[in-house]
Amino acid sequence: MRHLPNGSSGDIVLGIAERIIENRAYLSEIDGKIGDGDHGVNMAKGFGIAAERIRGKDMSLSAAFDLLGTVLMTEIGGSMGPLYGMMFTEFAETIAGAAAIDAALFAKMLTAGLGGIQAIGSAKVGDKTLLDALAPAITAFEAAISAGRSFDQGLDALVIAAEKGRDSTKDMVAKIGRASRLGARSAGVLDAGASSCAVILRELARGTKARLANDVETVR
Amino acid sequence: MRHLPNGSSGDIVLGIAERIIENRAYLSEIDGKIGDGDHGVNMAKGFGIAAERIRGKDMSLSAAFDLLGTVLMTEIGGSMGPLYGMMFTEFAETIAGAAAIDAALFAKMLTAGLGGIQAIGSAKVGDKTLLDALAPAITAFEAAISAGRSFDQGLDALVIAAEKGRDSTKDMVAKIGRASRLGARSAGVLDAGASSCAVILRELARGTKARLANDVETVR
Amino acid sequence: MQRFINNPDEVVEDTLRGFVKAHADILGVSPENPRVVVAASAPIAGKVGVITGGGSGHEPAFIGYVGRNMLDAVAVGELFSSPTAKSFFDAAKAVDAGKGVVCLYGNYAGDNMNVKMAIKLAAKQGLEIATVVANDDVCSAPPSERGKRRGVAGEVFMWKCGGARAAEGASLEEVRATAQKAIDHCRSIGVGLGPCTLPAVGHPNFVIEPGTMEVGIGHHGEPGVRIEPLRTAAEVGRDMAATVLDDHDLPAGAHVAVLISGLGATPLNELYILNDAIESEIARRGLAIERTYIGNYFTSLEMVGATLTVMAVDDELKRLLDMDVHCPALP
Amino acid sequence: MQRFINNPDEVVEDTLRGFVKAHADILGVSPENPRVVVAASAPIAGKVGVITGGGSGHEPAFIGYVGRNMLDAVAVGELFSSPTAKSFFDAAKAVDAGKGVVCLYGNYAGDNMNVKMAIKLAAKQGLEIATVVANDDVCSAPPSERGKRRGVAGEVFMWKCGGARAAEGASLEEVRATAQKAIDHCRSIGVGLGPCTLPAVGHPNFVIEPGTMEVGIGHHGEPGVRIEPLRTAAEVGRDMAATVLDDHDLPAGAHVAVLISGLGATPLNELYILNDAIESEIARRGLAIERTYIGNYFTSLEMVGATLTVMAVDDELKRLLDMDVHCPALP
Ligand SMILES: Nc1ncnc2c1ncn2[C@@H]1O[C@H](COP(=O)(O)OP(=O)(O)O)[C@@H](O)[C@H]1O
Ligand SMILES: Nc1ncnc2c1ncn2[C@@H]1O[C@H](COP(=O)(O)OP(=O)(O)O)[C@@H](O)[C@H]1O
Ligand SMILES: [Mg+2]
Ligand SMILES: [Mg+2]
Ligand SMILES: [Mg+2]
Ligand SMILES: [Mg+2]
Repeated sequence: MRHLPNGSSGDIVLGIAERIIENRAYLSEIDGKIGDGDHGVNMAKGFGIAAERIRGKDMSLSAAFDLLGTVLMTEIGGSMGPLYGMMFTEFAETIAGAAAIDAALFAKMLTAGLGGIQAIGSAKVGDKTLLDALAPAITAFEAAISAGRSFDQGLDALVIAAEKGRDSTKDMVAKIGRASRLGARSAGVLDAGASSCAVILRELARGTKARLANDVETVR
Repeated sequence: MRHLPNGSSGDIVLGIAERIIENRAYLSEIDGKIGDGDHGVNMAKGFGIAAERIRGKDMSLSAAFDLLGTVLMTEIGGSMGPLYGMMFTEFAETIAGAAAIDAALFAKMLTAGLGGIQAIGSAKVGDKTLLDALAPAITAFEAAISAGRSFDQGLDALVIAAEKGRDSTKDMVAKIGRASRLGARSAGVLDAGASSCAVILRELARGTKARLANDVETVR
Repeated sequence: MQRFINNPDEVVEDTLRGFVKAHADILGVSPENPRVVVAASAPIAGKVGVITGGGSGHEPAFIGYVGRNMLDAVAVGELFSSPTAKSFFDAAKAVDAGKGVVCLYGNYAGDNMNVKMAIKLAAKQGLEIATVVANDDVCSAPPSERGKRRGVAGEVFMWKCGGARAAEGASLEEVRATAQKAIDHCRSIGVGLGPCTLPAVGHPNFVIEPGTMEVGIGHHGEPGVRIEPLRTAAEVGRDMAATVLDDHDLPAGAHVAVLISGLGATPLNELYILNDAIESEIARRGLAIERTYIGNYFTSLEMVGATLTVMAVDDELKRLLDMDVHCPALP
Repeated sequence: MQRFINNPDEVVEDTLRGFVKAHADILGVSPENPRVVVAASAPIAGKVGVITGGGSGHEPAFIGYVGRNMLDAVAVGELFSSPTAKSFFDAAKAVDAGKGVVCLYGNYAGDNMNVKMAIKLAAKQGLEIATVVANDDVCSAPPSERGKRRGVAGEVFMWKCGGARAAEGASLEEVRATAQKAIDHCRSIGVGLGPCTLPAVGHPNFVIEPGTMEVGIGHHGEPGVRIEPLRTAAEVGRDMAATVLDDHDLPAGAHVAVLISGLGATPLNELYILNDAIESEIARRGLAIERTYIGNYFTSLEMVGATLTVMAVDDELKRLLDMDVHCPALP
């Protein structure tokens, strides 16, 4: 079976940070339409700080996730600090002991991240938040794996569902957060958090696929 | 010699109050051009209160002056309260003991009023204030009397000089008070205080002339 | 923006620097975390630590309430944005004297999440953080959903009573219970006449048309229950008091404390004009006013408007209100 | 006008009513004159009476400084207009305990005239009123004509020190001399960023163009020494301090008290931002800051802007500043 080695895979987080920083202006612009226009700035600040501390360190993926999550939780504040902070520290805790992450553990990791977000925020799917990208992406990944598809194929399904989920937020009316102030006027624009979440998941999938290896046992 | 009986002449002050109240809007309008637009309101308030208390009381002129001056000083505040308040209480004190006011005592009364204003304010003639109506009016009255003119003729000279003095404020640059803020821009408009002073002096002269009687000794 | 600022992105840093310089006798910034303000006296042996935290832009809240017999520390967020979990945790750690710490804060999504995580961080180190969440703003949810209401200026009473109770040497649970009682006895309402501008954004973050007012507005411009034509202060004050007291439903004869706070750009004389009507309405309902606080106690940058808080006081709360304090924001 | 008012002609009455309701434990209106606010404690046997008075619209000045160890009474004028001579006299009469009364007021034409007349009225009744006239505003006249300068927020220090000296039981001449020393040791400057509107007039009574500021502005919008582009708070604060200290000319090592007051619509966090620069400049000149007061101490309706007052303090003034007070406006 295919797996993602934990050790030395910390650079996946560097890639995620790069994508977020590239999308800084875009994410703020989306947030500006129905929020306060700081989502890209908030995200780029936190992911940038984490990237500085990861670069050149040969970190495991779990260590890099933990570092990123901790930076978000301890240095960013607001709502995104705890929400994404919880997601990444839950990712880290789930895979911490494992040398290799197979599709099942990967699914468990994603689910733990989702649980972390829901434990701390109180949003539900359909509230026009990042959950609307994350939750269907996890469902799609799990469905692919239990249907017998490969880890690679599961990741492809993950990305497609995340982006479909992101797009679904366009017509939603925000039920939580700053945009909910606007009521019906919040419809017609993408959600900023769902957009950043789709960016994160696409790069996570790309980095994972690039590092997937065959299990020693399987090869033998 | 002609004289103004003190007793029962308090109604002269009623007449003055009527003229001031009639000119309420006009005086505020002038003040509004280079001041804060409240001169007519301030004046009408004080003179109105005094008139209420004088009406129907058969007061002496000295008592009525004292009442008006006291109302201004004690119930109006700002700058006009003390300035006109001093003028009228000085008028009252000067004539208080006299049964009859001849031209000499009338001149003394006016001069005491002027002195009261100058004792409390620090304006000089030419500063664009009510002094520019009052001071030349007194000078003209005294000049007429010492040139041997009658009390009546002195009063006519008083009114002419007061109004000429008032008009002279038009081209002056204010040196004191709120209008002095404007510097050169304060020229081109009459001074509000000089305008009210001219109104007061014209009515004082009219009321005095209407009551002038011949001295008992002189008639005999 | 006709304002005294430097770099719009550094308003919080600049404010804290000037604040600490002015009140160095009472408090300072934590050497470990520049976003934590700590009382010079803290930690005090035998005393429960009392902390709060929240977004900046509400000065003197939250930092101005640090001092003797009040708050021991405050976690400081960006303008209108929750402090980090770490700052809440560091604030707690800085003031813990072994009796535990109570965090008395307002009901906002970010604050709820960050405090929750701070509790987790603290628990790992064996430090217990109890919490009370203020939800005194009557217009932010119906009475049946009181738990959803925002915390506003009633927090000042919560801090005062909780801080005083801790100063009396009460246990963590006793301090928590008293602070909870204080905020349960508070009802508040805000009325907005003019918006405010986050300096980094550069334009007002909501609109109030001239000639109108927004009744029930929140401290960050959260929309109120209605926008109506601006009326006389007598009518506005009476309606503010009526809304708060209708929700409160106190028996005649009950004693209350009143707090009227400007939102940042409303002059004090207007708050007194409002108070005239507010106290009349309170008296008309047969309530006795123990004490009135009027000034800028909990603001929203340069927003024009005012909040009213009425707290029902029993003997305990009266005693705690009366205790001397030494903090920048309270007389 | 987005303001909390009723009848524009009754702003002063409405303010006083709400004010007295809020602070009935400390003060009340004189039964003989509705334009005189008297401390509940006054007159105090064996104590010199301490009064002031001035136009309204500067709240908490002047009324908020009535209380124990501060002012015994205040004569209240219309908005931006001197109280009557009678009100000054009635204030003095209400607080006289046979040791005489000192009137500590600001240098404005109307106030000078009305106080002068009040002294005459009092003398007739055998009551001695001594006076100190504040002229701390450095931009209102050159140093050679200090007597022409206006009184501004330095009056708060004059009242605090004079009130405390009287509370110590000093004689009329001693209280007068101490209050005179306090104001002689004060220098102030105001910077305006936005105008104010007298409600009865309905439009701003002067103009400050957006993007500019008026340096040296007075409390009623009296023009300053220059209009210049609005700069950073760091530059504005440094220049305010420099102007005041250049005029002051204190030896290095001198101790000072600092008072930064908002003009009505400037939020507290901006005053802290200014303070950062102000205290840096004061420290740069080798002066030691004893104590800093920051808040709305002396305002001008809803004017946007701030004033800085620096008072050089000797041991006596320090002792007097430190004395406890119980008045609405001071912590
Ligand atoms: N309770 C919540 N659960 C999940 N996501 C949330 C929640 N509240 C807000 N969000 C997400 O946060 C995004 C906004 O983030 P950001 O702009 O950084 O924070 P803020 O709203 O404090 O300015 C929203 O687009 C939404 O996706
Ligand atoms: N020191 C002074 N001496 C004499 N007259 C003065 C003095 N100061 C002001 N005035 C007069 O007062 C008038 C303005 O009065 P008013 O508008 O009632 O008071 P304010 O200026 O306080 O609004 C001016 O037009 C001027 O004639
Ligand atoms: Mg934000
Ligand atoms: Mg945002
Ligand atoms: Mg005028
Ligand atoms: Mg006037």
